[in-house]
Amino acid sequence: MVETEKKVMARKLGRLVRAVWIFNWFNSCGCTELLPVVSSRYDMERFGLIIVDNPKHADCLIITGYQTIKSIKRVVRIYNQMPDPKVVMALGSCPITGGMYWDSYNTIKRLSDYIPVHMYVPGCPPRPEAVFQAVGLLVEHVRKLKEEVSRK
Amino acid sequence: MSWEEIISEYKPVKQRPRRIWVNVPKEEVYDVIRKLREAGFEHLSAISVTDWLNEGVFEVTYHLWSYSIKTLLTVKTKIPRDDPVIKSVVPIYGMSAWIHERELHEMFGVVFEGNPDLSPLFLEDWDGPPPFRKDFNWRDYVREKFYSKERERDKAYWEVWLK
Amino acid sequence: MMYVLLALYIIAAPFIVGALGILYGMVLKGIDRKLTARMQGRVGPPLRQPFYDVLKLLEKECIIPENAVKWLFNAAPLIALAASITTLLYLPIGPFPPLFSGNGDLIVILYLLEVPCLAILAGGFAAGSPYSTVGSQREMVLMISCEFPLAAAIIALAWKYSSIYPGLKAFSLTTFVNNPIWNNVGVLGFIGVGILLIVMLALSTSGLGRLPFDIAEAGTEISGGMLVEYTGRNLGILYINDAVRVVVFATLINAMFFPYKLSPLIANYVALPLAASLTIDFLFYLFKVFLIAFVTVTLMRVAFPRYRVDDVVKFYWGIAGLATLAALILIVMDTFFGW
Amino acid sequence: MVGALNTYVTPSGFWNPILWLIAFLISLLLAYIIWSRGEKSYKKETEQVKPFFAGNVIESKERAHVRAHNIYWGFVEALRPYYMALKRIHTGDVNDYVAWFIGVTSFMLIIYFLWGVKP
Repeated sequence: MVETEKKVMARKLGRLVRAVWIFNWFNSCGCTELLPVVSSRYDMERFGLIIVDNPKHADCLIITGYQTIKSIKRVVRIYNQMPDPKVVMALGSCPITGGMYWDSYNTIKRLSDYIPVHMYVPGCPPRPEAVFQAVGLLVEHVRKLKEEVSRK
Repeated sequence: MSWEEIISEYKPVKQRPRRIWVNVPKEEVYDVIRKLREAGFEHLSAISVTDWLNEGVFEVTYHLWSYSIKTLLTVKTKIPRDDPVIKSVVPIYGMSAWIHERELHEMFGVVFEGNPDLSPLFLEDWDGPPPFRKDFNWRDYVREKFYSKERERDKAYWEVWLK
Repeated sequence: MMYVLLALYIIAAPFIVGALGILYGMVLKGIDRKLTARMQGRVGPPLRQPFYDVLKLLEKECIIPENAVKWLFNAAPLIALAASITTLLYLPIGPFPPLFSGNGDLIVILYLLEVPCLAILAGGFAAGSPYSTVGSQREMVLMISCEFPLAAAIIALAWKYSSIYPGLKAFSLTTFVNNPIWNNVGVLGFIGVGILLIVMLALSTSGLGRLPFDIAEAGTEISGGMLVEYTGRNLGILYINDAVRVVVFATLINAMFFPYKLSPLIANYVALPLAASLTIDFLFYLFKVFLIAFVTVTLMRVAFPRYRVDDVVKFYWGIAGLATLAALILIVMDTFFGW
Repeated sequence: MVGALNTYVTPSGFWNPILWLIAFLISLLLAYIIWSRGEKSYKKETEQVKPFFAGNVIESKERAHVRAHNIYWGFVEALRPYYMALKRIHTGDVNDYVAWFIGVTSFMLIIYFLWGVKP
């Protein structure tokens, strides 16, 4: 990466991390398991995360549950429609390796073959704490990036 | 013409107080269903197909329910497996029949004549044989389509399969 | 020389008032989100969250959809924010009279309240996406339905002033502020003005497009309504405009119904220099704006689900409309028969 | 120039349009300053500029247009008794309307002659 480009990316990600707006593509296990993340017990809003209702407002696309061949077309279109500094988080084992649908004829096996995935959160279903740890890792990565840029 | 007389000639089997099965030959099934519709069976709850591989036959079942008579009448008919063609009931029951027939066409390959649109419902751009058929070996299909021998990460799967 | 001063004043005024509106609006938005969370048993975001949101939005790509009318699509948020800031110029900020006190009355404010809605609506239509068109149509219905009680309430109060003080300008906010409405109404008038207050609070919720009446940006139904195609800095400007409008509506209601000052009360205990009394009044004004914003935005957002389009019309033309007419009759009886 | 700056005063209200316009333009400038600090670029010819349609594709611009024929559904639904009464009155043939017109005007004339303000 050219020096200035890295500095710009560090600044953009630095701002993104404090107010991540999530577009959720929750189906199958995601919807039932990931609601506590939003509700008052785990409350993701204390980190500035809110769920937005369309990809054009969102920065982070969370995909949980298996994707069929029909639905992955929509996922790719949704991913393309998101404005640029964007992050994709694959939750649960289904998007990572196909999960328990590894030998089903209708589901796709690896999400990363179709869209670039930045964070994998294993678990079938994934725990809410795992989601926060993933966001924590994103913050960690950005902090390291900023340090590296400021040191230069 | 009450519904008992309509199905009496086809020896109905009474499973339980409100469950009646009746086997109807392929040619007369359309007329029987139309008469049953007028006799009070307004609700087509489902159409399903069972694949009898060894007899080489598809068994198409129409589950009809009536609000007034409060009975579930299951009309069954057999069609040959190699060219599964049957008259569509969309003119009788309309859109509910259309959706069921569309799915059955996609999953079993049964052709419903007279159905306005038999396009795929769940499996978009599907290149394999109809998946619900008993002779469809889905393991091989998945292996070819999703897992390739060359890729490093798929080696583990191939060892499991070849063992 | 005088003109130079005048020109400087005119140029500086929007910046002062804009800064106040934007900063305090964002702080109010942060408090609103924190209180909503606390009321739902959640911890809630830090108070600085709206500033982080806007900073992030300014960093995002600003997508202009392909079949959009480019110039209108980009101009709509700017016009909306400009109109909101201009409205603040005509409103009394705490102890200070409106910066343009002699040059604009309630009718100008009434129209300036509608300009942001119209601008965003035009932007929604200009975006050319099905969701934003449906959202804009809903916003039109919302605006039509809440125009009637808003105008009726303001005219009712203005008529009251014109009948008590024939000399003063009826529609000028300074008359509203100098002689509060509650002091010179009888018993019936008191009830009438009380009804008008409740109607104005309900109107400010729909004017801001907040939860019970946010049919235009309904998140779950039409995924963002008019704001579907806005991203990046356009959305950031709309976010700021939304914050400023909270301050605008709260200041209007504060000026119309609660123009009281705290310093006279304290003055008879301890002698107050002018500066101290001004700051006390200003802080009291900020607190009143927070209270009004809390009632109209946070409470309504936590307590009510989203209404359907016809319920909104039924509420505003039915209940709020009749309530305003009843209040008008009560005020008329109060002035003529003096009960 | 100063003449234009005077405020138009009417018995109940007053307004100064030129000053209003200047203030509006300056606030527009303030909004533009904030707006210009944002990111300008976006990926022009990619999928990004397609209108959001829940992941599906809109074939043509005409399909993206939503007709406004049901925009007043809210009003008709909310004020149904009023609209039904209105519909009954609108019979469609002209002489009914003319009859209504004559009836109303004559009623107004009677009221005017009885209690109307003499010129």
